[in-house]
Amino acid sequence: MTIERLRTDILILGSGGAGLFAALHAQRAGQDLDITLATKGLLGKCGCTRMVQGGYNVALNPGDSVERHFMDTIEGGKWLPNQELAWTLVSKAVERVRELENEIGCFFDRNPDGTLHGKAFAGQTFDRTVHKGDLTGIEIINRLMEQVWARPGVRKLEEHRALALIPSRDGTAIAGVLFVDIRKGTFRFVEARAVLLATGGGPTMYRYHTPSGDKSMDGIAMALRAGLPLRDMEMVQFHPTGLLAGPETRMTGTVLEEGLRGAGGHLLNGDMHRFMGDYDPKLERATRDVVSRGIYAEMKAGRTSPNGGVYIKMSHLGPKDVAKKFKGMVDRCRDCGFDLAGGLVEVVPTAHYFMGGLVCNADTSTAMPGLFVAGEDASGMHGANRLGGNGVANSTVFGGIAGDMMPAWLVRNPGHRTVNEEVLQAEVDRAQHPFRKKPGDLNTLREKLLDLMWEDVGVTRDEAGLDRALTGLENIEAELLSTGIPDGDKAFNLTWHDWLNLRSQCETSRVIALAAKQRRNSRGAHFRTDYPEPGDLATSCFTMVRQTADGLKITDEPVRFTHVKPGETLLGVKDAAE
Amino acid sequence: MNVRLYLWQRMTAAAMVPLLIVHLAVIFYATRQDLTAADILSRTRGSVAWALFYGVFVAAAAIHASIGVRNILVEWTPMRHRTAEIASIGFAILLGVLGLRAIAAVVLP
Amino acid sequence: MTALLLNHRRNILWFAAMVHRLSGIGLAAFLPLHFLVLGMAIGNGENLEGFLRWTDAPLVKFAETGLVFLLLVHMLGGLRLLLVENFSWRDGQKLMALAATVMSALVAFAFLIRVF
Amino acid sequence: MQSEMSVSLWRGGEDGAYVTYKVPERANQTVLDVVTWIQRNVDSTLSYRFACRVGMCGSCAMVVNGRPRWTCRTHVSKVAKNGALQIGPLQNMPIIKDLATDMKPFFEKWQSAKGVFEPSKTRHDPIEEIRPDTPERVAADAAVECINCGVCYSACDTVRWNGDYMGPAALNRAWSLVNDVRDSGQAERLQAVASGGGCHSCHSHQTCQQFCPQSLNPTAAIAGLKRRTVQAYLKGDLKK
Ligand SMILES: Cc1cc2nc3c(=O)[nH]c(=O)nc-3n(C[C@H](O)[C@H](O)[C@H](O)COP(=O)(O)OP(=O)(O)OC[C@H]3O[C@@H](n4cnc5c(N)ncnc54)[C@H](O)[C@@H]3O)c2cc1C
Ligand code: HEM
Ligand code: SF4
Ligand code: F3S
Ligand code: FES
Repeated sequence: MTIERLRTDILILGSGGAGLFAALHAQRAGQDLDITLATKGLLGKCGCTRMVQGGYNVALNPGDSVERHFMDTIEGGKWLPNQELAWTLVSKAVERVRELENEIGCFFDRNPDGTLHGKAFAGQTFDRTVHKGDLTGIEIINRLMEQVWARPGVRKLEEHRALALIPSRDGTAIAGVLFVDIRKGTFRFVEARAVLLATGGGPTMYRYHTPSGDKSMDGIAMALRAGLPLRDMEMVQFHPTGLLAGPETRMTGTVLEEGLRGAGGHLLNGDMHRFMGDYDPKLERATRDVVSRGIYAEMKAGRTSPNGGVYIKMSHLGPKDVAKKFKGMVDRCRDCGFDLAGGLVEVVPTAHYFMGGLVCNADTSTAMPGLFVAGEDASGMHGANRLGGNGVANSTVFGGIAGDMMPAWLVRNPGHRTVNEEVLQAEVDRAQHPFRKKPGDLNTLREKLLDLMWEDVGVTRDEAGLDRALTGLENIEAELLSTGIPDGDKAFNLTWHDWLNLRSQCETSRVIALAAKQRRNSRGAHFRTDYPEPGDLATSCFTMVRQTADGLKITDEPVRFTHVKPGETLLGVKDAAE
Repeated sequence: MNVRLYLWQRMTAAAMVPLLIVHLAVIFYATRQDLTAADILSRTRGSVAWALFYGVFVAAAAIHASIGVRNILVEWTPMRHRTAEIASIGFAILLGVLGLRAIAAVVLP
Repeated sequence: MTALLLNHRRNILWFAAMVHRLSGIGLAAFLPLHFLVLGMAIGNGENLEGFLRWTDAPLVKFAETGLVFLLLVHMLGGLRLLLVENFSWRDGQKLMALAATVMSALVAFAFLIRVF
Repeated sequence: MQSEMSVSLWRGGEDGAYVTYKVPERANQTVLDVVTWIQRNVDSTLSYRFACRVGMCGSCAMVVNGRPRWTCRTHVSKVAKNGALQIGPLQNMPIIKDLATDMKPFFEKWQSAKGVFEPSKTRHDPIEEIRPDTPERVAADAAVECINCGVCYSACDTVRWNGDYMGPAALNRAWSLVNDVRDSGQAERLQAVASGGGCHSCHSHQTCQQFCPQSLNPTAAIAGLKRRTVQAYLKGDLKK
């Protein structure tokens, strides 16, 4: 099969908050640079930034401070974050939100006096979450998307799936990225001097998950294959209330907002018992991970609703009031056939955000020269848990930094690099693997993976389950490699992409299970029933995994407390007392 | 369509509303059983007021309808914009000439 | 075969738009004829008189009724559009469109009774 | 026995055809789920587009039993007629394959309507204080939550008949910006939407407003533009 070739200076993968911001900043910084943005779906219409409901954390209010936001982030992350990255995140967020408002055109909600409104979000000591109603992501992405469309200088490759990072001939740096043009089913190699990986992670290998359907951990899988170190891979954040609509519907797993519990919604198990009291005195208002574990425990004990979850009940708050206060959510449920305001809706914990990803520096550079990373693909900002509202802050802050850094890096590193054609050819070959095999049952295989990850590498974990998972994953991957798809029309062939998605998910799932086995304590999103204690904070380590010639190598790396040590705070005495 | 054509079309439409109501009232009045041509003409002949009334009406209708026809030609026929424009101007002139001739016929003594 | 799917047209407001357009075309077609007839009055009243007698024919009366209807639906429908375009939004557009059509039909009917 | 419904899907490009499939009924099933079921179980080459699954990305719109809709948020029971569904690609956009269309013209027109914010400040300035109850803010807000799904564009016959027409979504966005007091590109924007193919080409068919899944009202937004451009024109602010 022929490969179409294209040359560019800067290549950006993904059109979420990170990718779009990088494109804008790169264009602004480097006048004559050729910039290409490639994305799996339509520009700005795929990925999770669009799905942000809650909002954007930023310390803009005079009563708040960057230090306070930082401490919330570190404590939320259970002292695992890379403090340099976390500091960059919270301090740069201030400028980024001003940029979003003043230059990009986002029109965030205001207080009656005209100042920016900050709402309360779980786990934070200040109401600092800036938002636009409960559709903040749509506002952010639509505005970014418009700005990028308005710049003809940015080449757009829509519905282009990145398949592999291709190194230079001497193996010292990145030389470009191989794609499949989804619409045509053909291969395209984009040779680039600098590449930004911003494909947005996305733990979609769980039976219940919230992220958009185009995300399948491709970026992290590609980086793993290219030999890059990954960290915090055991850290998968679950949202406690995903919609449970039964099998074979894409609605299942989609998120029911946090505010429902906050407003006084009750969770009932299959016996109609309000069970959260059995787990935490704060009942439904306990933190995400606690509520998720409570529900998961009820499910494991078999006290479930018909589809195997629990119920959320809002009707005692008055169906009319609920319908008014949570209009968007109630409408969405109604469209799908559920009565949230007046009836019972089945819910389950659902995989929401991936804290793990590429090891990177505060300037978004990685271990591979020329490769940069931003957004959910990058790791270290959140540690063991991401605060609600820090996700979109992360992608926009670091996407912008990447856009600033890449042109500067290009000045110091002129010229394209010679491509390693063998790797390129091997990757083209690899992508076509399923067409050479006898067509098989991909759906059952996917279900198998989703179930395995949910059961054994899910909300709570233990040694036996993780061992089971590691063997199971080997088998699933082997089975995948022998399962083909009909060798017909490759143009817009979603089944081919389902197969490729599954492969990325298998590769990354293995790392998640391995890292989860490595961490013998419980921090934030990672809970081991056999090691329920958080362990000593002062000697905290994070896990780091890389692919080597003889398999996955995992190590524990000590956290460096560059800004603040456990037990200390950056807040002044007065601040802290509040 | 652009703002200029739009404005003309909507202004003439608004202007025609009272004119048309009066006109319809006249028609109703005129459709009594025993109406003759002489009856009509006796009222209109030599009347500057009626001349003005119908003059404005004809002008408005010619402008309004020709812009409307232009839109329809553009949207419903393969005609190019330029051709549609010429056709609609032609239509406007036709309406104007016929209309003024009709007014002349009924008001000139 | 084409992928043409047009059920979005099955709604009152779309029909209202078409009634407006078709009545506009009807009027535009009729107007030159109307002027032509009036223009016959040039010189003497004879031609017109003959014409007016001809209009006594029932078929012609029906046609005239149709014209009154066209004028009215076009005017009332046009008024609705002018309201939509120039004043702040009000709901119940379907009702207004329906009312315009019904009213036009009623007046046209009254006209029909009168001319017979 | 499990009950089945009969689903016909558009297959191929512009000169394709409808093909009928049998799909098992489920209690919870959206139109997108039906399409997915066919791709997963009957014909692996079926093409369609979706991303978020919850009505936020506007990728999944298709024409279902003759009406454009967001398929991820449309329960089958709401639209099936006697257990039958006919699903086609969005109208007024080129078909790529099967149910997936090329939305490029839609976004190009968004740009020609100047549907992009023009800043008057920078990231170094404080965020402007704007009271939420000012009429401009209320108007900008009312039009802002568009997910660019193309449903209105597909349902508007003026778009179908007039290739130059920018369409409801693009103009709706322009209206939101016209009311944005922070924007510095107002003159150019009014000029753009007042030109041929702009707001004056809209005949207020109102199908856009009736079908917008976000309950936006492009008809009212376009009417606002018509008023605003006329004012500007009369004041002599528009170049002819
Ligand atoms: C339902 C939901 C609600 C959320 N709410 C909040 C919130 O309230 N506050 C908050 O801070 N965070 C929230 N988050 C998290 C937040 O959305 C993400 O952390 C953040 O948007 C990630 O941005 P990103 O740019 O890294 O990735 P994304 O926005 O996900 O974009 C990834 C992009 O990469 C593309 N891509 C993927 N694979 C490939 C490939 N192989 N080739 C080419 N392109 C590819 C995708 O198509 C997409 O364009 C929420 C997430 C979800 C799912
Ligand atoms: C009081 C009287 C009238 C009013 C209020 C009125 C109103 C309107 C309006 C608002 C439109 C614009 C529709 C659109 O394009 O969105 C229109 C179109 C039109 N009008 Fe009138 N009109 C009137 C009388 C007439 C007359 C007397 C004629 C014929 C001679 C006429 C012919 C047309 C035509 C041909 C169109 C174009 C229709 C279309 O594009 O759909 N109108 N009218
Ligand atoms: S205005 Fe409504 S229908 Fe049109 S694109 Fe936006 S959300 Fe979709
Ligand atoms: S449907 Fe079309 S004609 Fe105007 S009111 Fe809406 S854009
Ligand atoms: S899939 Fe995103 S709107 Fe339907």
